[in-house]
Order: sequence, then C-alpha cells, then structure tokens
Amino acid sequence: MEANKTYPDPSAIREELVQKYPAKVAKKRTKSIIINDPETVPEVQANVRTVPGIITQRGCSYAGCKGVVLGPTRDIVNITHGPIGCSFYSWLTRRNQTKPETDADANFITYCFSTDMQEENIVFGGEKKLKVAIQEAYDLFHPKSIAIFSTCPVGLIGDDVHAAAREMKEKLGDCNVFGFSCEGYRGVSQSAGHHIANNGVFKHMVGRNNEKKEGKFRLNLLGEYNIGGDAFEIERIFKKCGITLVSSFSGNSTVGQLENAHMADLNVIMCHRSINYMGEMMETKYGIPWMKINFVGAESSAKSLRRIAQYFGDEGLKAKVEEVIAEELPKVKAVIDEIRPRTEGKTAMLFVGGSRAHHYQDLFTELGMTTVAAGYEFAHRDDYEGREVLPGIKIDADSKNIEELKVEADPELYKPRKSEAELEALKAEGLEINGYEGMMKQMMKKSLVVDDISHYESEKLIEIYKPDIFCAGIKEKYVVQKMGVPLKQLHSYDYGGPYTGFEGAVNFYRDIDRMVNNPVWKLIKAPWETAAGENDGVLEATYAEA
Amino acid sequence: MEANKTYPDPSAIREELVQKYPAKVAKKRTKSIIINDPETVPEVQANVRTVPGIITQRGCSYAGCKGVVLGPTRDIVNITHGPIGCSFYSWLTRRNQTKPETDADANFITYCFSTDMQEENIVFGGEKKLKVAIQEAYDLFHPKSIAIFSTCPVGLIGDDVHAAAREMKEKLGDCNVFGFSCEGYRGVSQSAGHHIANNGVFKHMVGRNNEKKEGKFRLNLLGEYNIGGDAFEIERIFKKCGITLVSSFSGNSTVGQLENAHMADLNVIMCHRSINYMGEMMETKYGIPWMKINFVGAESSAKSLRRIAQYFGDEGLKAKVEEVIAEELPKVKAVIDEIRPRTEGKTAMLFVGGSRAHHYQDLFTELGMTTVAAGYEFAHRDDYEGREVLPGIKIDADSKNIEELKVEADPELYKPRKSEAELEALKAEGLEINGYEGMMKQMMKKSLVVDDISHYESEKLIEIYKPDIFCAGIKEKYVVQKMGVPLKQLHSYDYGGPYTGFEGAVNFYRDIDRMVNNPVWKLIKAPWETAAGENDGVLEATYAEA
Amino acid sequence: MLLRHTTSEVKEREGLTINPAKTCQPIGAMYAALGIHGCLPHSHGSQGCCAYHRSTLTRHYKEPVMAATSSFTEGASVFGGQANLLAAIDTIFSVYDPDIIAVHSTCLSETIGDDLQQITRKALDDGKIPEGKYVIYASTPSFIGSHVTGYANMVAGMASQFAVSTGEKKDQVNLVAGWMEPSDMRELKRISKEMGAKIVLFPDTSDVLDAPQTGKHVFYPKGGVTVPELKSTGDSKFTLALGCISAEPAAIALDKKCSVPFETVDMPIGLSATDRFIMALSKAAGVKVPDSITAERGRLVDVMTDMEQYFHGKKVALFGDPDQLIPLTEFLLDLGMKPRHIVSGTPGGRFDKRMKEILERAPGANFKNGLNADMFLLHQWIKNEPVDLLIGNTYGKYIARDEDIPFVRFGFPILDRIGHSYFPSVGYSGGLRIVEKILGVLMDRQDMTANEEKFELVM
Amino acid sequence: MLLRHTTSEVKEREGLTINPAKTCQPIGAMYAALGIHGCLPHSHGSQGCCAYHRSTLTRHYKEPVMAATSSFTEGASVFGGQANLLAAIDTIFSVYDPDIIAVHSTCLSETIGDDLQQITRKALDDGKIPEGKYVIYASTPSFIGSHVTGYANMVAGMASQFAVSTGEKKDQVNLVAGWMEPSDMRELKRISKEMGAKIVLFPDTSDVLDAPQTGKHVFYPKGGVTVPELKSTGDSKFTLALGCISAEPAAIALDKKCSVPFETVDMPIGLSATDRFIMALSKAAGVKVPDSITAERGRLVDVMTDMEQYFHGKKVALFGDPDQLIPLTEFLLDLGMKPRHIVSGTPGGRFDKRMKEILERAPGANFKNGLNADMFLLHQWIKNEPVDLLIGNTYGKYIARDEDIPFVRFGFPILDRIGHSYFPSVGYSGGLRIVEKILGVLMDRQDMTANEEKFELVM
Repeated sequence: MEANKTYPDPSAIREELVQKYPAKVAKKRTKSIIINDPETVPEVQANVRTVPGIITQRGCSYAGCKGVVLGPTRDIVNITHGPIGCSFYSWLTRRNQTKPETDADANFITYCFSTDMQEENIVFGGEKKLKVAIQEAYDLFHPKSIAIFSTCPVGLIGDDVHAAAREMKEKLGDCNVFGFSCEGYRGVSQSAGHHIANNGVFKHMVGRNNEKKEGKFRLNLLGEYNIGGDAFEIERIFKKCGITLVSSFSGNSTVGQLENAHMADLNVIMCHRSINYMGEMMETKYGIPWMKINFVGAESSAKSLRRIAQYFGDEGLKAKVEEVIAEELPKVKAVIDEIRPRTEGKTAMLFVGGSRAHHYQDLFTELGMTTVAAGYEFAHRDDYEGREVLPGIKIDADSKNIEELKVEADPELYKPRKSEAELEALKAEGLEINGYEGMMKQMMKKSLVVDDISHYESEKLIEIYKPDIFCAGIKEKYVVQKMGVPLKQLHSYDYGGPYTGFEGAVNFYRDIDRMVNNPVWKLIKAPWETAAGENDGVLEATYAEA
Repeated sequence: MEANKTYPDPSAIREELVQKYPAKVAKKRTKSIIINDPETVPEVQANVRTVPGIITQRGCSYAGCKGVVLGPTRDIVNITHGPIGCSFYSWLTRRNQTKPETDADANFITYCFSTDMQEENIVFGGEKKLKVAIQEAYDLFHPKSIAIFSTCPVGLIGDDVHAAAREMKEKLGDCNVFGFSCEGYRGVSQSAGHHIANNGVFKHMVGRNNEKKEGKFRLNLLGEYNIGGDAFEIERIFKKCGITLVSSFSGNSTVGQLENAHMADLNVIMCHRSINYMGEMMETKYGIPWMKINFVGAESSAKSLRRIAQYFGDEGLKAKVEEVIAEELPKVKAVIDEIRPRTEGKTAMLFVGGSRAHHYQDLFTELGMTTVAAGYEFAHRDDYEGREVLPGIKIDADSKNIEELKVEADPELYKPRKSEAELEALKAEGLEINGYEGMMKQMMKKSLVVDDISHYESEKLIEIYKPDIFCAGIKEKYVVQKMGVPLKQLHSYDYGGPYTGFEGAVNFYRDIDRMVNNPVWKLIKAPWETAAGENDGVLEATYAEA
Repeated sequence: MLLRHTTSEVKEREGLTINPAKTCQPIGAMYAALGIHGCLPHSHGSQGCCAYHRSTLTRHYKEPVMAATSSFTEGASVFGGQANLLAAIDTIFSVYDPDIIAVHSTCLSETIGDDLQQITRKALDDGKIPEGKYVIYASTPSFIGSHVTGYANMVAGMASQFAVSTGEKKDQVNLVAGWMEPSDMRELKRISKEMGAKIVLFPDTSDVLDAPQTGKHVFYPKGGVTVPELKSTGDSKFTLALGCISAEPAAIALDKKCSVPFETVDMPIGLSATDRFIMALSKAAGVKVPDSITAERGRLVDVMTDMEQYFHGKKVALFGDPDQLIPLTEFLLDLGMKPRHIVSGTPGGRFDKRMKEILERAPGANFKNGLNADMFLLHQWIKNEPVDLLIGNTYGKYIARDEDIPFVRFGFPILDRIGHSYFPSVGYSGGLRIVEKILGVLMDRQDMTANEEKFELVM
Repeated sequence: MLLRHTTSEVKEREGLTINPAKTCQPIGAMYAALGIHGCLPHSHGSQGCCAYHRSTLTRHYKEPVMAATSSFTEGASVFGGQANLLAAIDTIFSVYDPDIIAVHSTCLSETIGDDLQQITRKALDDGKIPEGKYVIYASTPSFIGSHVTGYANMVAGMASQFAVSTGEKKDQVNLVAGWMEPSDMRELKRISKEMGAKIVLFPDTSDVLDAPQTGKHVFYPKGGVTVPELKSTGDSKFTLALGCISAEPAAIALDKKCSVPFETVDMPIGLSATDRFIMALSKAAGVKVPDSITAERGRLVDVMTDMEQYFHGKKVALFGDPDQLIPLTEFLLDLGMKPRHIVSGTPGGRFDKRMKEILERAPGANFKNGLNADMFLLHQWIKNEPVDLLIGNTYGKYIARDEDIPFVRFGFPILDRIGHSYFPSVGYSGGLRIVEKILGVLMDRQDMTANEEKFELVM
C-alpha cells in the first residue's frame, strides 16, 4: 500500500527531525527513525534508554506493572509500597472497566492503597509499615489476594517486599500475598514492568486452581485490559460464538480466573508487548499454545475469530463463527459505507503503546485512511520487525536487570494441547502459532517508523505531514490539538470506546469521522487575523481547508 | 400589650412619613396612618384609591380574581382573555400547591392559558378569538370547567365574556364555562377581584351538585390558598380530628368540591378579606353559618379547632380535638422553648395582604416578638376595626362598580344548620359566629397601623424603628434587605412553609429564628469602612449589633 | 407528570396560547428605563401591571426594582388617564426626586387612546417637570409584540427623546444594548475599554440591577447611562445596534433624528456572533483588535476544540427571545450540536429570516416565532423528537423534569437560580460560561445514568 | 456501590492509606515552575514521575504541560544521577531552548542523595548553561509533605535563587501565590490593578495553563513571571504570602535573603479571607481600597444575605489542600453552613491550628490532616453523619454517587469538568462563583427530589 498523497523525501525528514539535537543524541535518535520498507523490514533501534532531557511519552516500570497488568483485576488489593504519588497517579486513570457479577462481589478497582512512605521509612526501612498496611488491608477487606508494588525508593533502601509478602501470607492464612520489584527505574520504560508483572502473576497466581471448568472451546485472552469496555465487546462475541473465556489477562478479570488460567486450551494475545512472556511461559509449563490475534478492526476481528476456530479445528465452531461474522459484519459495513466517503484519503499518525500503534492501523485502513508514520512508546524490535528477529536482539544492561524466569514443563500439569504434528499442520494451513510478524510489514513503503518519539520530533512531523489525525496519549493530546490537529487518545480513548470487535469498530469510525471532519477546527483563526493577513497562515490555512 | 422598647412619639413619626408629599397627598395619607388604641380602635382610611405616582404594594382586580381565588383549583382551565402579560405573570407565581389524588386526575395548575389578544382583536373585538380559544382548550383537554378572566382592554372594547361563556357552555354541553369581569382597573386593589371571584364562583359553581357526602362534622375552609402547603397541614389536622373538609376555597381544591360546597354545615374563614362575601352569601342562600378562624399560630390553631368543636357541639369531637391538641402542642412548645430566648423582645413589622398582616402577629407573639407596625395592602375598614363598623362604611364609586349579588334563600336547599336560638346560645358562650373583630384590637397601644403603605413610608419606618424583621412581599423584599433588615415574604413565604397549624408554626419559628439571628447580616460593612469610619454607620451599626 | 395534559399530537391553534414564550411590552420598557441613571420607570395603566412587572423583575434579579404607576381606576379608564399621569408626575418628583421619569403605556391606556406625548407635553407646560428634570415616554401596548418589543420601544424613546446633534461629531460609538443582563452590559464596557473603543452604551443596567449590599437602600443606584451621555449619542460617529429586534429601532431613531449611521449585528453570544461584534466595533471605532481580545477568543476556541466530542450531535430544544436565540443557535451549531426545536413568542420576520439562514446547517429543525409559538408547542415537538438538552428560562424546568432532559437556564426570566446577573453570557468569556454550563449538565447526566462500570473519573 | 467496601466503623490505621487526599511533592514543583515565563520544569528522577505529573496536570488543565525528565535507569540509581542531569541540561538547552530549567528532585534522586545544588553548580562550571540562561532547583522528596509542599519548595526556590537586593527599594509588593488556578492568579492581578497596587505576582500560571487555541503550539506561552520580575522581588517593600503552607516559605526565603518584610494571609477565598487580603494589600501597597472593590464585595454580600435560607444549616464535608480548605471552611461558616468533616492529606500543624480557630463556630466538626487523613476516613465519617454537600476534587464523585450527596468540584485535580482554570474562585467575584455553584447543586437536588406538588417555580 502506498499513500495516495505525495510527501517530502523521508530521508530529508529524518535529518530535519534530529538536526537540533546535540551530535551524540542525533546519532542515537537516527537509529530509531526508520524509513519503512515492508519487504525488507529495516532494523529499528528500540527498547533503549531515552536520552535524559528529551521530552518522552514514556512512563516507568511501576506504571507497566501495577498500572497496566495488575490494575484491571478487580478483587486484588493492590498496595503500592512507597511515597503517596505513585499510587495516586495510577488511581482509576487507566479506565480499566470491570463488572462484578453481583453487588456482593469484591471490587477494589475504585480504591487506592498505599503505604504512604515517610522520611523515617526511607531512613529506617519501610518493611514494618508495609506489614502493618497489609494487616490493616486484610482486617478491613478480607481480600483473596494482596499484591505489593515497589516504587523507586523501595529497592534502594533494601526493603524486601517479597519476604514481607511471604511472611504475611503465612500469617494471614487465607490470603495470597505477593510482591513485585517494579521500581520505576527498572528497565527503560513501562515494558520492564510488564515483564515483571508477567513473572509475578505466573509465579503467584496461575496454576493455583486446577479445576476444569465447562466449555468446549476454552481460551485465555491475554493483553486485553478492558479500557472503555473493550473486553466486554470481545466477551459478547466469544459468547455468541460459543467460545469459553477461561481467564482474561487482565481486563474484567478476577483472582479466581487467573489462578485457573492454565486449564485453558489456547492463549490468544492482543497486546503482544505487554504479555507475550505469559504466553511463552504457559506454553512451556502447561503446553498451551498461543496465537497473536487482534480484535481491533472489524476485519481483524473476523479474522481472529476464524483463526480461533481453525485452531480448535471444530466444524461446528467454524460454522458458528461464520454465522456470527455474517450477522455482525454487514452492520459494520453499513456504517463504513456511510462514513468512508468522508474519511477516504485522509492521513493518520500513531505513536502510542506497545501494540496499539499497530492494531489501530487496521481501523484506519477500513476508513480508507493512510498511516503515514507510526511508532511505539515502549516496544521492542520484535513488535516492529516481527518475532523472527528475536534471536538477534542483544540483551543490554537495562534488560538484564529484569528477572527472566526459568520455566520448565510442569511434571503433573504439562499437557500439550496440540501435538507437534497438529501444530505443524495448522502452521502449514497458514495459522501463525506462537508468532507475531510485527507492525512494519503492514505499513506502506516510505512511511516513517519512529520508536520512542520525542515531543520535538512529533511537532516536526506534524508540521511536515499535516496529518488529519494524530493518535497518542493524554500528555500529547492538547499539544497536538493546539496545532489544529485532532488527537485521538489510544490509551484512554478520550473516554469513549469500546473500540474492539464489531460494535467497537463502529464506535471508532464514528469518532474518527467526527474528529477529522469537525468544522470546529475551521474556527481557530479569528476573522481579523485572516483579513489582515497578519499570520503566515500556511499551516493553519491548510487545516482550515482540510 | 405594650412594646418592651421605647419608640419615638408616633404622632411625630406620622408627620415625618407624610412631610415630603404634596399637600393633598399628605392629607390623604395621614388618614391611613393611624396610631393604634386597641380600646377605642380609631378609624382607618382603607380601600381607597392609591395616589397615582405613589409606589404601592398593590396589584389589581385580575390578580385578586384569577391569581388569588380561582388560581388554586386544579381542574379548571383558566383562560385569561387579554394580551399575554396578565396570564404570564400569574403563571405559577403564587405557589398554590395542589395534589391530585391520582396521576390520571386533571391538573392544569402548571399551565398558562391566554387568548394573547393582538391589535386586531382590540380594534375589531376579541370575542371570536375567545370562543376559538375555548373550543381549542376543550378539544385538547376536555376539562370539567373553563373560566374566562377579563383583562383591562376587554371591558373597554366591549367584549361580552359572559355571553361568549354562555354560548360555549351550551355548545360544548359537558363543560361549565363562565367568565369574570375582573379587568385590572376595577376597584382600587386586588380586593375588587376577590369580590368578583366570589360572585362568580357562587353563581357558577356552588350548588351544582347536591350530593351529600359522608362525614359527621362537615365544613368548608374558606380563604385558604395552600401556599407552601398550608392547606395540607390543615387537612392533616382536620383528618386527625375527624372533621370532614367538604370543600376548600380554594387551596388544593377541585371543581367537584366547590360545586358541592353548599352541602357542608359550617364555613370557616381564614382570609376574611378575600372571601367573607362567600360566607355571607352561603349563609343567606343555604343557611350555613360562618365563623372566622385562624390556623396561623399554634395557639390560634388550637383555639380554632376548639371553636369548630364548640360549633358542632359534639362531646366526642370536643374530646378528640383536645386529644389532638394535647398531642401536637407539646411538640410545638419544645421548639418554642428552644428558640424563644433568641427571639424574645425583637420587633416585627407586617405590611401585607388582607388578613396575613393580622394572622402572622400570632406567630410573632408566640416567639415573644412585638409587632410595632402593621397594615394591609388591600383590606377594608372591617379588617382593621372589626365587622361592627361595616354598617358605617361608605360605599364609594370604585366599590360601586363591583357587582353586589342579590342573594336569597334557596327555595329548596336553604336549611339553617343552626336555629336562631342555637346560634344565640353559641354566641353567648363567646363563639363569634359570622363575625370578625379585626386586627387593631389585638395590636398594642401606640403601635402604628398603616393602610396601603407606600415604599417611601416603609423606608422611613424602617429607619426609625429598626425592626428585626419586616414582612411584606417580593417587591419589597430586596429593598428592605438592602437596608440590612431581613424581609419575610408572607405571600410566597420565601418559598418555604407550610406555616399553618402545628407543624407550620414550627417551620415559621425556625425560619424567623434563622432570619433575625443570622450572622450574615453582620458582614455587610467592609472592614476598611468600619476602620476608616467613613460612614456615619449609625443605622448600620445598630443592625450589626442586633 | 407536571404537564400531564401535553400530548404529542401537534394541532394548529388559532385562539389559544398555552405556556407562552413571551410576555408583554411594558415590562421590557420598565427594564430598559432602569438602565438610565436616576430614572424612575412609570407604568401608565392599572396598578396591577406595575406590580406584576416589578415582581417578575425582582424575582429575576433578586434586587429592588422601583417603579411607579398611574393607578388607573374605572373612572380613569373611562375618562382618560391624563389626570392620573399629571398627578403621578407631581407626586413622583416631590417624593422620589428622580432625574427622569420614563413613562410607558399599557394595553389599558393604549386602548382608551391616551397620548403620552401630549400628556407629557402638558406636564411640561403646566410646570410639573422641574428644571433640569425629564419625562420621557414610550408607547408599549401589550397587544402588540412582546416584552422585547417594549424594551426596543423604550430604548428607541431614549434615543429619539434625548439625542441632540450639535453639529460637532464626537469620537465615540453608540452601543445599543439589546435585551441582556447587567453582567453582559458590564462585559461590553470591559471589552470596549480593552479595545480602546470609546463608546456610549445604552441602556446600561449594570450597577443598577446588581447593586451591592451596603446596609442602605440606594434608590437610584450608581449605574445607568446618564442624560449627558444620552444627549451626546446624536454626535456619535456611528451606532452599533446589538440585536435586530431589541436594539435596532434605537439605532434607526438616531439615524433619523441625528443622521448617525448605524449597523446592526447579532447580540455577541457565542463565538461567531462575538467575532462579528468585535469586527464591527473595531471598524466603527477605528481601533485594532488587541492581542488580549484575540487571546480571549482563543481560550473559547480552545475549549470548543478540546471538548468537541461532548457536544457533537447532541440535540437541543430552546426557547426565549429572538436576539438571544439567533446567536445562541449559531453557537450551538459551532459547537457541533443539533438545534432541533426553537420557539420564540416574539413576532417578527427578521427572526424567521435569520433562523432560516443559520439553520441551513441543521436540516429539519423546527422553529416558529410569534403567535402560538409557545412552550406547549415546543413540548409537543420534543415529545415527537426527544432532545438531549433544553435551554430556556425557568419555565423550562417543568418540561425538563417531565421529559427528563438536562436543562440550562438562559434568558428571561430566571426565577430559581442566581448567577445570570453577575456572570456574562456575551463575549468570548460569556461563551466559555455557556460552554461550561452546557458541558456541566451533559456530564452530570452521564455521571448520573452511567452504569457503575462506566462511571468515569476523567472526561 | 462504587466504594462497596467502605464501612462506617472508623478504625485507627497506621500503615495503610486508602484513597489519599494528597499526592507527592514533585507535581507541585512542576506546576509552580510552569508559572515562570520561558521555564521548562525538569523532573530529576525516573521518567515515570514526569509522565505521571504531566498526565495529571494535563487532565486538570486540558492544556499542554511540557516538562523533561532525567530518565533514570538502574545504573543511574546506583551510581547517582549527576550524569543524567548534566546530559539533560545539555539536551534541553539545545532542543527546547528555555530561559530557565527548573529542576525538582524525586524520591528516587533524594534517596540516593543527589545534591541538586552541587550538580547545577557543576553544570554552570562546565559551561552547560548558556549565557543569560538559568537552572534553578528545589528539593522535593516525595516522602515528605505533599504536592502542596513541593509547590511551596519550588516557589521558595524561585525567590531564593532569583531575588537580588540592589539596595534600592522598589515601590512594589511581592504577592506570593499559594497553589491556585491560572484564573485565580489572573484575578489577583486584576484586583491589584483595580486597587492601584504595584505587585509582582509569582508564580503566575495565567496565560500558561489557559493558553488560547491559535493553531500553533507555543512551547513557552506568553504568561508567567519573568526573570527580571523575580530578581526585583528582593527590592520590593513588602511580601504578602497567600497561604501559610504553600506560599509562606517563599516569603520567609525573601526575608532571609533580602530582608523583605512579609505578612502571611489566607488565600483570598470567600468573604472574610478576601477582606483580610484586601486590607493587607491596601496596607502593604499603601493604597486605599477603591469603591469599585467595595462594590464587588457588596455584590457578594448581597447574594449571601438574599440567599441565606438555602445555605443555613446545610452540612458539608470537604477535602483538599490546606490553604484552600482553611478560607473555604470559614466561607461556609459565613454562609451559615455547617462544615462537618474535613480532611487534607497535607501534613502540618498550621492547618490544625487555623482549623481549630475557625471551627470554634462549628462544634463537633471532624477534621484531620497529614498521615492517614484520607478520603476513606472522610467517607466513613460521612457514613456516620451524613451531609448535604460534598466539596472536593474529582475523586469525590465516587463518594457523592454512593452516598447520593450533591457535589461541588473544588481543588486539585479536577479531571472531569472544565471551568476551574477560566473562572476564578478567589476574590469577591470568586466567592460569587462558589456561591453560585453551591446553590446550583443544592437547588438541583431540591428540584430533583421534590414531590410534584412541591416543585418550585421561584426560589
């Protein structure tokens, strides 16, 4: 696919993006700004340190661990061990929706728990306060699980949250207490936190309940956090198809589901970056294959359903899936047909997340829009180039600091869900088991791929490309909009959504249509400014006419 | 009763009040400003024209007829025949609460109906439009009754609303249509409108349904308009005592009740001024005695109940009434005991209505507060001096224009509820049947009584007396409050109430306590003003210390 | 249901107005007259008119509203009100000592044919008007137009009866305020000052109907356009009338009497109308638009772009006065909302014309003004096509409750809330206030009706 | 129930904070730094801090919030962050070209003992700070105090690092803004101008965090106190600190460094606190209070007297920041309301002392600040004694919904409404806004819950 507009020479653009940087910085950044070729897939420098002083989109390990992976499970009491800020900022800000089955069910999503470490705890250690906090949480709420999240000072002062957790777990008896060493300085971004979270969930939760629940086609949904209700839509579709969701990691999930997840027969992965570790480890320990799927985009959703059916190899399921698709897709199509004439040919940029910048390109494609540039906040090379590059990735110091679990087949529970032969057969049919081909193969030639884009680079790109829409997060939103370009938040969805599945696709189309065609953007210039020609107005005029 | 403070010489005050007036005006006003003597009861000039140019509290005949008397009945469609204003201003502004028994019952209280007369209707006559309007109202709502209210131009251009009403009543068949010639220029105040309303209700409604409903002690409540729910409280008390309310004139009433009112055995009158005509006419035509009662004030309410019981002469009722009083009064007393130390000795002025300026003095007395000056907006001499002066009142031109119905005993329905002998016996017991002794006998010596007080006079009175509270209406409210004196609205109750009966008394005590003791009044002076002594501060300082 | 008898079937009515979206001329004249410093409005009619108008204005402003009446009785109605008015003038100057009495007529005095010009002339001839004092008048029969017309007539009266052309032009622009709040007039003065434009604003009810609590009742508060200012309007170089219905007649009167050229723009409510006002004032006063005003504009646009998702496609019903509804409807469209039903009781072809232009962007919207364009009709329309938001005066609360519609109070009268007289709705800052109010009720609704799992922290 | 696990039984807690009524120092330092013109705040710590602070401030202001970070990794945490900060300073001046970098520390850099004074000195010595540019700093460890403390520390840093005493006194008064909105700072400047008082207000986030939409992103918006102004604070004749917790430290720093005498008054929220502010400013600047200010005051008092019945005796729970809660609580008392439960997560004896004084008028009121003074406790108190009104930041909406309490958003952060950054809460006009908001929600409640026969047209 090529953009149907002419853009400046990408090499020139790359040079412009880095020219203001100090030489060393420029050299480093150049390696993360790539002119795409879907055929050859050039190497992207990714998952490396952000240059100090650069205004980055990135957050920290704590955010990835507590905020992203553990946050959405409703019945864990998540205690942040540290000064108050970290718990405060991760309090309800990610829109992880959750729906307890009854009013009596535990739901701590709306709560914020912290040890609120004070200077004396830094000086004399905070373990004691942490244990008191755990006891108090237990006494007040009697949760099934309590998780502890370490913030920056914790590791530095030598608090052993794991020991404290073990001690309290034993003491409390009926409460599973475990900790995470997800200090903010670990790794180079949220990504470290995801890995730490995966390790902890795998060690402390998965495998605790061997009960085999009902259902013929039983899978886990990995890397879907139910922002804006995304998981609800996928749940709806699964239910309609007769697919049983054993556990979600971790949107709308419960402790009970996670502890039972290893009894499923397939792991399907949405956000590759945040959770592929879990798929790997569960395959190794329990013999459950995993498969990258994508429920963002109507066509992608249909394709994902077909792949699941193909995996299970059941004709009834295949027929049911086709029936569901046949019922759902025309409704989506009707909306697309109405909207696409207004969105066709427009351009988008996506700089967000670890998989979202890839997934949402599908929706834009469905709208006839071209992604002229994209990149991730916290991805690794495989998210760009595909998992085939994994063996070639050098592990640097920052990654080495993240524990790599040694996982072996469980002597009792390991049971390959598909034989080697079956898997080979499926792969031969074109089913990508345990694989992910990355974002770049899908993007057009000469589009720009920028990892860990800086504020400066994104402003430049907007000035040059004048995209019709820019996708990023809250920190970028009003900066970009000040330039007259609507920004779609792909973390919080601008408090809209869901955007998954078929109904979600329709929501997205309507939102994008509204944003790129909203006449409000034409009101920016005051009439006396235009009249007097006081402004160069080049960029603005373009937006005004867009 | 004498005020427990020393006030300036009332004669001097009277002179000050009128000194700025042109000579003729001063002379006229002096006759309406009276130094009270409860023993001798001097004559008050009342129910005379307001001097043009004087800023008066008064309204018009239409307001008295449509606004006061007919407004509260929920299931009449009240069409104002005239330009749009009159209907607009009387739309929901009097707080006549009403509570249909079921959701299906008619309730037009929230609606405003008008013929919205245009210039062409003034030039060529508006009867045709009126009849169209009646037909449209009928087609839309199928009400039991439609009433037509004439505004100023109607009489002048010669529209015959009565003929139109007759014609439409006949045409519609099942709808009672009748009109009121209550043009705003008739009479000198709302009072004319009350009289016109009474005549119309008596002619067109009372007596249409001779069914005798259940109940041993059956009475009508006259002159109670259910502002702020006053009637609800009285209804509560009646019910508790076993007294049957046949019809209310007209708070929370229905057409059906009014049409059946003549089947009651007693009329009790709250607002003497607005409705004594009805009591008189019903006595003459049906033989129902009337009695002035007052449910404003806890003691007054108890007394009124006892009088009703005394009238009916039933020992069971008497016992029940005592039981109810014994149950209700202590609760009131408890509140009074709490509040009175904070209100004792404070002063009030009341310039409002036709009976309210009298009734509310009872509540102030219960609070230990002294009424230093009072007067009515639209009363007649008998409301001040008592009905014994009635024979001596000269009927002037303005009053002559109000139709005086010729009422005779109904050949079929006249039935004296009490024999002459019985009535005489009751009177001998001290029961004031068909009588009213007026306001002045209750007020302290040397208090001021001012009829139709002007804005100018009231400001002067406030300056001189510095009352703790002033009672009037919305037009006066913020004027008086600008002087640092709280004003209690006794038309709308400042959107509070009810103030009748026992629960109402408690409401009033609390409201007055709040108003006269609210520290907010001490905040009026800016600190730099006090500090710099820039203001004479005499008046203000007094309020601040009060 | 509070309005249980309102059904969805819309039938043409010719005789009956139900729940009017207007009231009568005199109250508008009274309000306008309060915008002259030292002026006592006088109602030439039955005293009920004056009482009703004072009550309604008082309830809207929670402020003293002083006005006198000719206190007609039947005699006056038959023999004419001249004697009453002459007596009133005498009494008023003695007792209340105003600089000006502004007399307006009523349906009563108009029906009997009282000629205010002739009577006030007689008062002058009879020496009843003290030296240096004035009696002005406006004919405001209740059976023509609406409260808005009455306002326009009194404002035109101010212009035509005070303005003098000395032959020497002044470097100032007349700003004729359409019916707006004291806060709005205050804001217009602030904006003009910020722009460096010398203006005479009239009428001007700021510092009159938003007077401070001082422990004293100031009968003539410090605000209001002064007589010298009104006189000088004849020498102004230009007149800008804000509102084709409530303000333009005064501009025409000035043009006629003193040849002051004029332009009429919409009342500056919302972005586009304020833009036009600023441009017009800039042109008329010969001043450049300063950066500070451009920044104010930018702040409004900022909120409009950032919050567009919450407005987009929301259906709105609105009612009120034409000079406000016109720019407000345009603003709603600029916000991406969908005005669906609009009524104004005030008659006039200009409303229809402007609305048609503006509503080209909103195909199928219902709108009606003049006779029988009442709130009953509006309610019926709403029943047929429900809306997400209702905007109008306090009477709208009955519809809002019955139909469960978020409700923003706007217009006249607002009887049950405060704020309108203190915080402007005009200008860019006024636009921000409108946007804040609308967003507030829409988001309150979302918070109220969201399922627990959909209850949002951030919006 | 959104907070279904909150029960009414209050138990002392020593380890666990639940639903905090505060956040950490660095965000306050970042906010304060944005109030200097041409300044880029810099977070010396892990990049998550910076991301979190920028996100929260952005959600509150719906505006760009630019700030950089030292992007600590494990290496830096072990070996110290000097290299990171030096590199950051280099990069920032190259790429973003600020006039000033305002560095604040974090729990991370404080724990490892990074010395900002020493590192910035080294940057200067190494020539990493271009001529005419500045790097200032504040120590803001997250494990001490709260976001309010961080604000105070950065503001004190501005004063102590910029102020110079030339020996020649200037006829100006320093106004140290406690933590308040851009709209509040704008209003303080307006009031001072109206009073004729020459002031230097710092910090000043107006025209920074309420920047206009212009189609361009202005990296350093036009607002903010300038370096020359900050320098001149050392020559000012007096300093007025608005808020004993968030503003006083800067006043003390100025006194210490340049011997500028100071007075601390409460933030001017509500009537009494604004009175004291006006008196103090009048005295400090040697200006008389003009009639226009007295009139503004009078308008607020007017509404307070006229509407007293709606406030009287209504119980209120509130939470937030101490310098706002103190005058707000006093204002509620002036309105006749009953503050019942008050928490602030920010520690400090001053809060306790002032609250005790103020709450003498409200016997039995619960209040607590500092450790474990959290919204969980507030909610429990409310369950034990229900209230008619809740005032606080957006997080209050969960309690408000569960307990069905009318809710007024006030404080930081407000994530789900707009308006706070555009319309001031300080001064008399700000008091009017608070009153309008409170009345609005109380009357909305009345309208919502009234039986049909009790549904009021007029209030």
